Amino acid sequence: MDILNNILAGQVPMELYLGVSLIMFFAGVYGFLSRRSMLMILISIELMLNAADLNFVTFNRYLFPGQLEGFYFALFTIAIAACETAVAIAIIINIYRNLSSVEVGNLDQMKE
Amino acid sequence: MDYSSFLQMREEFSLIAVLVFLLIYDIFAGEKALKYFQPVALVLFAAHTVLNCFPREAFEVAGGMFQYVPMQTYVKSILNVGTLVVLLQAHKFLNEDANRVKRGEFYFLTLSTLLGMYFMISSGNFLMFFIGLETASIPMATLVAFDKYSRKSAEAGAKYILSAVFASSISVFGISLIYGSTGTLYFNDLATLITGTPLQIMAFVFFAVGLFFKISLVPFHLWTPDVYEGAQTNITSYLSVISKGSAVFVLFTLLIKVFGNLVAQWQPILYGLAVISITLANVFAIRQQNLKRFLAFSSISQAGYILLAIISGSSMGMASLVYYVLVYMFSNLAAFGVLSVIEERTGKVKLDEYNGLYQTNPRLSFVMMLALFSLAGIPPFAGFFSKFFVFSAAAAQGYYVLVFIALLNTIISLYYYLLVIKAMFLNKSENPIETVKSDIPVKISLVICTLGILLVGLFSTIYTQIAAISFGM
Amino acid sequence: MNFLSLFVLIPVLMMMGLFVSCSRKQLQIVMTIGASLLMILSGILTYMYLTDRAAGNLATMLYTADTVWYAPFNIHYSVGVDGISVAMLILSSIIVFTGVFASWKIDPLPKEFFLWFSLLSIGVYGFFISTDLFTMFMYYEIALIPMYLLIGVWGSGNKEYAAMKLTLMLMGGSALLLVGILGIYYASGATTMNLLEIAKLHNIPVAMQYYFFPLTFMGFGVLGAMFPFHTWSPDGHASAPTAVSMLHAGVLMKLGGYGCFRVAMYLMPEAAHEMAWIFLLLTGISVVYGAFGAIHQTDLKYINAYSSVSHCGLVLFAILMMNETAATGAIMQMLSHGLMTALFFALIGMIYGRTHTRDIRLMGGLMKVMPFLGVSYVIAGMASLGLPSLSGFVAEMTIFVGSFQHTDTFHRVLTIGAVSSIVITAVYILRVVGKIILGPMQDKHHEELTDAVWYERLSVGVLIAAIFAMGSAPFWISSMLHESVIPVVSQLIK
Amino acid sequence: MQYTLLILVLPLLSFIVLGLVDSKWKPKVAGTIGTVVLGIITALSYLTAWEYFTTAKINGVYEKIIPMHMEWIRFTEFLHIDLGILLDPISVMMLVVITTVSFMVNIYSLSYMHGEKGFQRYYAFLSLFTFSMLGLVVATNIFQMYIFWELVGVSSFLLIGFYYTKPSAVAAAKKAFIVTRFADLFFLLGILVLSFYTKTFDFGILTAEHTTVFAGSAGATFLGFGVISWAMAGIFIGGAGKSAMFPLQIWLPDAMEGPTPVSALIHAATMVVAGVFLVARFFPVYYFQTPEVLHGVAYIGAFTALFAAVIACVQTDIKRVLAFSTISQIAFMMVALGVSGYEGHEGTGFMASMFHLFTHAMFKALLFLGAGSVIHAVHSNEIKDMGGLRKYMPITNWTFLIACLAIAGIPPFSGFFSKDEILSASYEFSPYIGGIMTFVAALTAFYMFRLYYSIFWGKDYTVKAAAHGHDDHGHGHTPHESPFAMAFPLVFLATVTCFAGFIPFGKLVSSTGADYIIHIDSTVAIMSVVIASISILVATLMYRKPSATPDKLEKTFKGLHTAASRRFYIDEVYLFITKKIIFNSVSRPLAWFDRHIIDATMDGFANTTQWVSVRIKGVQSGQVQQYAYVFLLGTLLIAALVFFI
Repeated sequence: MDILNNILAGQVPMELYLGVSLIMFFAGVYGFLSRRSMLMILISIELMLNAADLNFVTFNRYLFPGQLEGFYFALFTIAIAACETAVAIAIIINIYRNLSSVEVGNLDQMKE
Repeated sequence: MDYSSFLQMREEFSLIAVLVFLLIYDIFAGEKALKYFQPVALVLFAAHTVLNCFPREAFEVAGGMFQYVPMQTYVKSILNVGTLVVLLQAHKFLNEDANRVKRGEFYFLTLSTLLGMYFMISSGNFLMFFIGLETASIPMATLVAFDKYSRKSAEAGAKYILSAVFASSISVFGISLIYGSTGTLYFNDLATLITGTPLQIMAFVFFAVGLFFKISLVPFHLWTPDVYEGAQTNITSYLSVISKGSAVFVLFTLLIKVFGNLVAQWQPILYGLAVISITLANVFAIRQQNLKRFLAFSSISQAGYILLAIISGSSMGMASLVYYVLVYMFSNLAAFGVLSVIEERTGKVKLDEYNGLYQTNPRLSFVMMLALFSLAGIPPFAGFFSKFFVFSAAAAQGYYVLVFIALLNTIISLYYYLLVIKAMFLNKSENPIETVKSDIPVKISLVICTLGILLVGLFSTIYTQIAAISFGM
Repeated sequence: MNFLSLFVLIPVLMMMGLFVSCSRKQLQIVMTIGASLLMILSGILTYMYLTDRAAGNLATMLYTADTVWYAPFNIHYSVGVDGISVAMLILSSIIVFTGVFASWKIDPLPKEFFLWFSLLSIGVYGFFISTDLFTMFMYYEIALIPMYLLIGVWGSGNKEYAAMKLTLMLMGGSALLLVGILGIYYASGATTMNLLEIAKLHNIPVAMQYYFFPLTFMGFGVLGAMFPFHTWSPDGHASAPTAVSMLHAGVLMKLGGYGCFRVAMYLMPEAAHEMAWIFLLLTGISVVYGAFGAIHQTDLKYINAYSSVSHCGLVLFAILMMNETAATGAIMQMLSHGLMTALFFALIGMIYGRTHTRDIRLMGGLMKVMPFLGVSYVIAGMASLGLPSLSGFVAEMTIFVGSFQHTDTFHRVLTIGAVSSIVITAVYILRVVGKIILGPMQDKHHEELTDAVWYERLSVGVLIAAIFAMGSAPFWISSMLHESVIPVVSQLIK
Repeated sequence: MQYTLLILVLPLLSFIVLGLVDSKWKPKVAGTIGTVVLGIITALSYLTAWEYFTTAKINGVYEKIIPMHMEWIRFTEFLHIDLGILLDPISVMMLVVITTVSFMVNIYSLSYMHGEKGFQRYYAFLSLFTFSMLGLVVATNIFQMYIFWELVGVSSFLLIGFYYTKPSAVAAAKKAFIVTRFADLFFLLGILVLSFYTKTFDFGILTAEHTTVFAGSAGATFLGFGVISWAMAGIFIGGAGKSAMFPLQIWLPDAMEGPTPVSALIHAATMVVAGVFLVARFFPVYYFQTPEVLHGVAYIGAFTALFAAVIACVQTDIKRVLAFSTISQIAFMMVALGVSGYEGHEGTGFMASMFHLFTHAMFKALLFLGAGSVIHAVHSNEIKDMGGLRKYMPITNWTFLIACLAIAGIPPFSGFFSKDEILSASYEFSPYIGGIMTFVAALTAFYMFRLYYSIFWGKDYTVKAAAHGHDDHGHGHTPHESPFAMAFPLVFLATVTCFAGFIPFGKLVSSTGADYIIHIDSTVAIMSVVIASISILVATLMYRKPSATPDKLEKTFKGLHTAASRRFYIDEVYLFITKKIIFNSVSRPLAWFDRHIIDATMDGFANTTQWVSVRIKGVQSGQVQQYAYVFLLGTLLIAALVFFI
């Protein structure tokens, strides 16, 4: 109940943020492994990256309030994630042009 | 703040200058001037390579974000030479009608990845490292998917970007945990702050797999053969040599500089990875029919051998690693060069299509043979020396069993390299690959590689130079 | 530049010469000049060596030279010779010389053949002049690899399989060897790779020797066709082209024995003492096993290959006896086996070139149509079964007498076992001689065959002369070797 | 006496020259060279013998003289092979025997081998043989002897296989070589053991009367016998192989496939007695150190003598009969050595053995040359193709008869004297041995005369030849006396045989070197002469004229006859051992083992790798999600391992 009280009092403990980020991360992993559509997979990856960002921000805010490194890292990560997504979307479009589908299972021409 | 200290990042600025110039040239030059695009680009890059091959004093920029040690000059020079060779080999490919419009992009993207690697290598901070890593890998995905009309290329691109992003997100997650446990991202500070708490070990593992992915160690290697097969051959060779070469160097520096206190953890990890990488890749390789996949597995096992140098964790290991990368670059690029020439002209990449190659293309076969012998570690070619030094570095730390396992694996690897040689020299073919004419840039590239294979081992100065500064690592 | 390096330099120049020559005639000229130069060089070397020794030069190695190569690993390019190396160099020169003539009309791709052949000889010569572990190993491997192509392209029969098998098994041996060499280097304090200096330091911990001695010995033993690692030899030799069989069986297999002696035993004497019995058993088995194996074969080359297993087993066997006489005998056996097996392979190649079969059941009475080859074959056979006045006898007797001087009964009993191989040898040699050289003609088509031509006669003649010379005047070679094995053996006795 | 070196060098040179030029010179030239060289060295040998026996006696004892000596190869501080020439009574005696017989054979062959292909080669081989045999007898040390021992073996191989296109000749040559090689193995082992304990090869040291070199081996035993006994037994086996003692006799009858003069030289007169010579050379060692081995020699000799004599009675090939007779006679010499004492009268056996060696060499060579002459005439070896030849070949007839009488032990022919000494020595040793030897002597007389009558008497020749129509050579061909080159040696040897018995042999050759006075033991002499005469008589009755008695006897003792004519199945036993056991049960499985176990193991590594490679290809599925899955698993696994290990 302490936690709930704290939350209600506006004091969210760090562990909760970390828990959320962990759940986000593994949700992303799960999504990556189970989704058929490449777009969904991309979104799952975003989840994973965001989980990491959340970690950075949380750590910075709670443990090392005197510095900005975590915030900056999160910012850069967001930017890089955007680049990644852009490139990935471009490639997915290319896939769609070639295969008329974005199902990841269809990418099996090269194996063994 | 004195920004003039930034000017010390000479290699990076020089590369950016080349990059930007080529971008502008490509965009604004007229049809006539574009004819000279490739020669200009190559000359510029060659000039960049030559100008930046002299090591300087160690320094730090931006409060330790960027750290330079002389060894990096060698590594960067190796990457430069490798890139130059790849560009030379890609010359013909880029002159084709379908690709002519894209060649500006090709150069730009390639050099961007190289720039990313520069930063990755010289980074003194995880942020810098991460930016470098991503700069090196995102354009790489577009390069892999360069041929947009080819399904294979698209598939390879998708596989690469998805795997790469997956790996880097895990890696970033690991970095975040490191940050959380230490409160800093600067390598210099981390070295003492990382003390081996469980969280840090966990973080290290998460972080390290991102690099293992880059180096393509088993079991993080599965993307490698597919991507190598799907990508255009010159890009594959770039991927296999330059990308991998920079990553192993970074792995080594990070393990020593940052995770030095976790040595008890990472040595067994690398031990296991080396064993299974070498073995599994070799076992996979013996069955490959497509030469590009074949070389992919071969490069995975080569990465395993490089781990032997890393595992030693000594300055001797560092020197042999850099040397190994150098030799590996020459050998692998020679092999890929021949491959690309033949694929370019005839579209043949299958092992049995290479039957009787010696009859029609004696010189190419000869270069290929040298390359394969060098990869297999046969004297007097350079590969023998590099392997010996790597083994020696591991043996110096008492890893005799590991060396022994690696050596037993050289037998398997020799077997599959000989399969190719057998196809070229021994087997007879009804319709062998016709005699192909290679253009001058390719010839130059192959000559460079051949000279490298033949001379790097015999002239000890190169190694001694490397070894001389590896102490200041 | 030490003049010993000429032994490596001349083949390199030969390779260059071959590279630019464009007709068979030019190739032949280049090879002849090169091979003759090597012969002359080894002659001069022998003369100088003997005069210097006679003048009282007591250094372990003569004409040493030392150039730093890879300083961080203490790798030097260091050369030097003692009696053993001199003997081996003579052997190599003779066999290279005769090999050139035996492959005078090699077809197809003569240029490539001679190129690889020269590379092979670089490895061989380099190995024997080196005193540095690294360069030794390097030359060792240089000598292995050309084999693949030489057998694969110019061989006969199941050549691809044989070539692959030979190469891979020998690489397996060199894998063991490399671990051994690294072990020696680091266990001795990582200060030098020079054989002599490591021997002088004599500081490899005994516990380490127990690991590295068997590795090194086995590594070289594979090349010396030690049981049970001999199976590359029959297939490989059977498939190889004539000159390659000659060089391989004649010289390359000697690298194994030489290495075992020079590296394994010399540097790790304590372990050698303790573990010798294991290898003695294995090599003892080789000796008898190879001989019995040869009885049953029907392919000429297989017979000879198994016989090589037996004879080379004797080399290792004698080395392990660890006394001066046996060791001297071992080196002499290397020489003698090198010469006679080269002669055998040369003759088999020539016979095969005429009859197009090596199956002894399909041949007979060849003496009638090719007396020169027939007589030479008989001489080779007689040398092999140890006829006095031919080289085999002196070598084997030195080994037997030496081995039997061992004070331990176990060793003497083993020696008795090894001695018994001389009977089995007689059986299979005479079986072959009786079958193909003597007896009635088996195949009507063989009636038209012709005898050897001049280059074949030259090749065979030189080998026979060498065999006779060694067999009838063994004293100088024996004493030359004897004083050279003393440093190694005294290390062992200590 | 430096010139003795020439005795060795000349035949060697002759071999090299003749061998190298081979068929480039005319046969006649080659033959002449060979013969002349032999003539020269025969003269030199006689000179040597003369000089030695006249000058070498010091204090009544013949000294050993070593005119030539050099170190050939050094093994250890003590052990080294020397090449040298050792002259003592027995070696000088052997020089004379060898050169004489060899010279005769050379002359004989000029005609006998006339027109044969490879005539030059034949003379080259003869020279080689002579060289080797001479080297053997003058050896100064045991290893030199072994060297020439082997060379003798190989020249025997070459000469037996002279008709190399004939499979039986090749097989015989092979057999001879391998059997003697097998025996030589024991010889070599014996040398090794001996030298290990005595640290010397030198005859001078080993056979000195009061030598101390055996002190080191005192007490060293192996399986209940002293090591020196084993060594000397091994050396004896070597000798037994060359001298065709039971059970190593099997090669000698087959060796008759060689040209007949070769049989006369090598397989009757010289090489086969090398074993006897060897035992004689080592006699002091045998006698003082290992008397039990010496007795073994006697027993084996006695058995062999009997065994061979029985077989000789039923053989139908004249050369085989002579071969078995040779075995039997050599066994006589062995027995004599085996029963011999050392000094004075005790040493009868030794002297008798040497004496018999000498006389036997002469008359056996004569017999063989005579047989050759017959074969030359009728082109067949079989008794049944002959008969009544005395009319056509008087010289051969008479010389053959003299030899037969000599071997049967009828005085005054040489065989009588030597055989009589052997018998009396045997009786002194043991009456049983003596009895056996007497019986053998009787058998000898019987089978020799069986042979003699079958060839020269019995049915008339031409009838048989006609009946035997398919024989191309024999048909319609009248046998005639041999030409001079063949007749001369016959006459010469016959002369020697007639008078050799009167040589004061005991004065020249004895176990100690001191004089030994031969005195004929009259009881033994008379008994043996009587028995021999009876045997001859029986043979005369049975074979002089065609009669049914032999057939009847053959039927009565069918089993024995068959067994004897099949040589008591010893060959079959050997064949069984070599073919069935060595070849089929050892070598074949070994080859199989090599191919299917050892080799397959090596291949197995390769195949396993291939198999694994195929099995795990599913890992590389092409599905990027699966890759990520493996990636994740790998990460977690590493994490887990780092924490838990």
